[in-house]
Amino acid sequence: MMLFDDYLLLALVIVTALGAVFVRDLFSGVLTLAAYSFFLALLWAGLGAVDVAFTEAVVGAGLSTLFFLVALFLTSHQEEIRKQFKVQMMALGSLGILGFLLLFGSVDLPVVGDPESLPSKHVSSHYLKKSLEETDTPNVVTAVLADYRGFDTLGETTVIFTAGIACWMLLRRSDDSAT
Amino acid sequence: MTSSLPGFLFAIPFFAAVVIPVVGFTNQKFCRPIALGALVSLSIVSVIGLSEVVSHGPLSHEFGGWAPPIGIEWVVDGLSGLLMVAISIVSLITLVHAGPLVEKELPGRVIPFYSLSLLLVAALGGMVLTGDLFNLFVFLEIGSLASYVLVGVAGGRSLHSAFRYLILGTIGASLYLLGVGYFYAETGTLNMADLAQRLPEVIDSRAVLTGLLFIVLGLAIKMGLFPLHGWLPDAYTYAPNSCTPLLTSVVTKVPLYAFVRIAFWVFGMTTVSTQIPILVVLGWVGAVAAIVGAYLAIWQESFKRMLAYSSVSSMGLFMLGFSLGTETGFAGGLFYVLADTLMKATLFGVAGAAFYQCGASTVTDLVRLRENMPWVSSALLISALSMVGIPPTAGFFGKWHLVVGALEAEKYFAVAAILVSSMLTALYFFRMFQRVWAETLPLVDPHVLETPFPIKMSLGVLTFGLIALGLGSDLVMGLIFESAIPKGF
Amino acid sequence: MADIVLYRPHFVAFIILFLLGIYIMVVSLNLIKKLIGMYLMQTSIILFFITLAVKKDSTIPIILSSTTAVTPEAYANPLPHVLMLTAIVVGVSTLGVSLAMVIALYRQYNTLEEDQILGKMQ
Amino acid sequence: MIRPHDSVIVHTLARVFIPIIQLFALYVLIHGHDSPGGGFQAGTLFAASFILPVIAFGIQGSLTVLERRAVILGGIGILLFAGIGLVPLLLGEEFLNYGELPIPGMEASAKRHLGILGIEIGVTIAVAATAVSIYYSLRERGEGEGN
Repeated sequence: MMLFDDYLLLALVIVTALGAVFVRDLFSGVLTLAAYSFFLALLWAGLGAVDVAFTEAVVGAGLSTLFFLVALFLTSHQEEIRKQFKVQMMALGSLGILGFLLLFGSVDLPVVGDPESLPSKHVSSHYLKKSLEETDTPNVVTAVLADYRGFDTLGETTVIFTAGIACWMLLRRSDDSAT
Repeated sequence: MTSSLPGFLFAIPFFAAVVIPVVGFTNQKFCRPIALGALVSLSIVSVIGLSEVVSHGPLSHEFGGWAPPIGIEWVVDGLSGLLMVAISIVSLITLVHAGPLVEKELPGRVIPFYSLSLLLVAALGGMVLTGDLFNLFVFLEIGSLASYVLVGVAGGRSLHSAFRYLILGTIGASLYLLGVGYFYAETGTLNMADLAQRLPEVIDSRAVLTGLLFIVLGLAIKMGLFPLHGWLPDAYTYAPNSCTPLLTSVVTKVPLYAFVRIAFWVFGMTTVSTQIPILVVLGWVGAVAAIVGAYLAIWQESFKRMLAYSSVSSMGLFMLGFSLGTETGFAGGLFYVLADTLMKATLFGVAGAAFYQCGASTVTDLVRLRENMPWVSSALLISALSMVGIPPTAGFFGKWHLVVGALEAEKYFAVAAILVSSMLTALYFFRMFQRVWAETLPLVDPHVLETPFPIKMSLGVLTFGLIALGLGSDLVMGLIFESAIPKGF
Repeated sequence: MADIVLYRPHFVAFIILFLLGIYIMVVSLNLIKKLIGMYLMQTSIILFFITLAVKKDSTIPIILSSTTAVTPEAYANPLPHVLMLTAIVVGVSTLGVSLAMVIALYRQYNTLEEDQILGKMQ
Repeated sequence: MIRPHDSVIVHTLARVFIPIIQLFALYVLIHGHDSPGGGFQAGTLFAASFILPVIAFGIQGSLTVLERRAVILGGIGILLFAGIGLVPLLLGEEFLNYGELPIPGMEASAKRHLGILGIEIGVTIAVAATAVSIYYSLRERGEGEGN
């Protein structure tokens, strides 16, 4: 899996991420973010996570971008240009600590692609071996999502429902006379 | 022992929360009875659950019928049962209290208010009862989304503070998720009990250390532990009065519970005090938080902001208690969590009632309570005595056990921190009462409303609860010692 | 250090995206920019989890033949995929709520810059 | 502000794409068992098929009551999901244990297969309706402004 196209996609992902952050025009930023999502979806398809890639393409690149664009249409497009760019030392310092922790911990993480690593063996091998027999579902991701960890999925659907109620509560004022 | 009871602990508030908007669509009047009915039955079921735990040991529920490392399980044991009882009862009382306020403050948004409050209760229950790290993250996010919106719904400053809360809260949740990822990478499991068995083999791994640090950091943001409490004062000050009692009494306690569960049950006492000594650090952080929070509270003019800083101080005391490393300290910390849940619900309830009736929001304004609102001012008096730690209120016994625990552990800085923070607390409440009772009344507004019955009743019940918890502290401490203490002390 | 860059390119990308996201969330004064940072941070964590699921020479976790015994080494680990499906949905829900807050703030203060909002509050 | 686009190309393409998207969403939903996809993806695609005409043609008149309260349909989707899970709990088994659903003459694995399909339908309804509702909430303007 450690192919050339992985490096290429990772580079593209980082470049688009930087672009989305440093473009002044927020429209361009959001559209660059959509491109970023698509590159991520490609990356994940390449890494074998087809369901995640599909969801990222549909939800990340589609729905999130749509929400961003609607918000931009209703507000303003342009980020304020500030003369003096202040570097926040506190923020940079805490980022340095975080980055150090990430690098410090990374040494003992399993190597990418190692089939003998613990996450690939313990619980997940049960899912791979048994899901067809126990749930009659060839797509193991669906079996785990909807059955073995179906309760998480109920929680996840509830998260979206909570967001729906939340947006209703925050933004709709004039119409709530359903008595 | 497997049981279907934890399943009902999830199903009751969840179904009520989803049914409320569907039913409220036809008639808005149904919302409040459904919400209160659900919380009453939730309280009854959780009390039954706790009594079952005391008599028969922990109850577990395997969702989907899959045994733990494969599926997700919920566990009611002494600690989670106790917290579940506290959450369900306190949220019931605070929603009773919110009834008159919400119709005045949030007209036209009654349906989403009740729905979100119940989703919040369901999520807090889920975080308390779950035995799975990722499931905890999902419920953390449901609860967080609900509380961001309940903070921000009043618009203006409240909305801005809610946005900051959202940004910091999302960083906290992401750090937590990242920590879970590190644990998963090292052990291949997400179940807490399974993780507790597998962690000792890889405890020297740097990834486990980093993962634990990320989880503690993420949860510390969520619980508003000093110095990561940046979102807390504004959010508590500007949140609508109908939401603050629920938000301030339970929402920050549950991430604290998650930390306690991970540190003492998944890692175990010996690991977090010797191999990865985070307890030492957190003890000092707690001591500083207790003093600094109380000190900052003295200088606040707004009553709710003063209470917000006193929450920062209380969070420091809990952390101090849990990190003492003795049974008494742990039990005292837990008892103080329960007491503080009641105290914060009472105090913010008083703040809401005062603003509702006579527009009082600053400490000086509280003078108007004196003549017109005997219920509200006596609730204020008793909860303030409890905050300071005067017997026979619950706050006194909480602090007493904390001090005893600190003396047993021979950690004199902790004793000093508890005493100093109590003195500072006494100072700001004394200053408040001096203004309320010693100053002359500016002008009595004859048009002050009669305190609505739900507010009177809920404040009365909370105040009674504070004294009852104090008088029955031996019983509760016995329960804690018997079934809610982790192994390894 | 050099080892990490050479052998763990995904991890390096994850660190860059994660830190960039948090930095923008905390430091940027534009509310939409903050949310772009939030999106980067959330997706970077997904990247971290997905790399845990990779196995060399494996295929996607869909088991087509029911007769032969399944060798887990031949399929990618499905569990992180499931967790990250949840995380993506959680992310988009948080984004929806936060954009609703941004729109509501814009209605009241007519700006997306945090310092100007704070100024108008005084 | 968002206005309906008056280009012929946009209108025609929108008319062509809406049924295709819905058909694809159904395919994704039903084939979630043995190919990538499932409730969330299908729900988002359905939501897209309802949002696309709003972008292309604009909203005719004001929103209908149902459009304002699409989130209720989301609630019904979740109730379908959780209701399937509640049946085994009321029968004394575990929440969401589809293997114990009271369907006579079926093996546990077949029941689980069916249960997965059922909850995926619930998820699809919930996600589609809620996403549409969030979209409407976001684009609705403040009081008095109307559309």
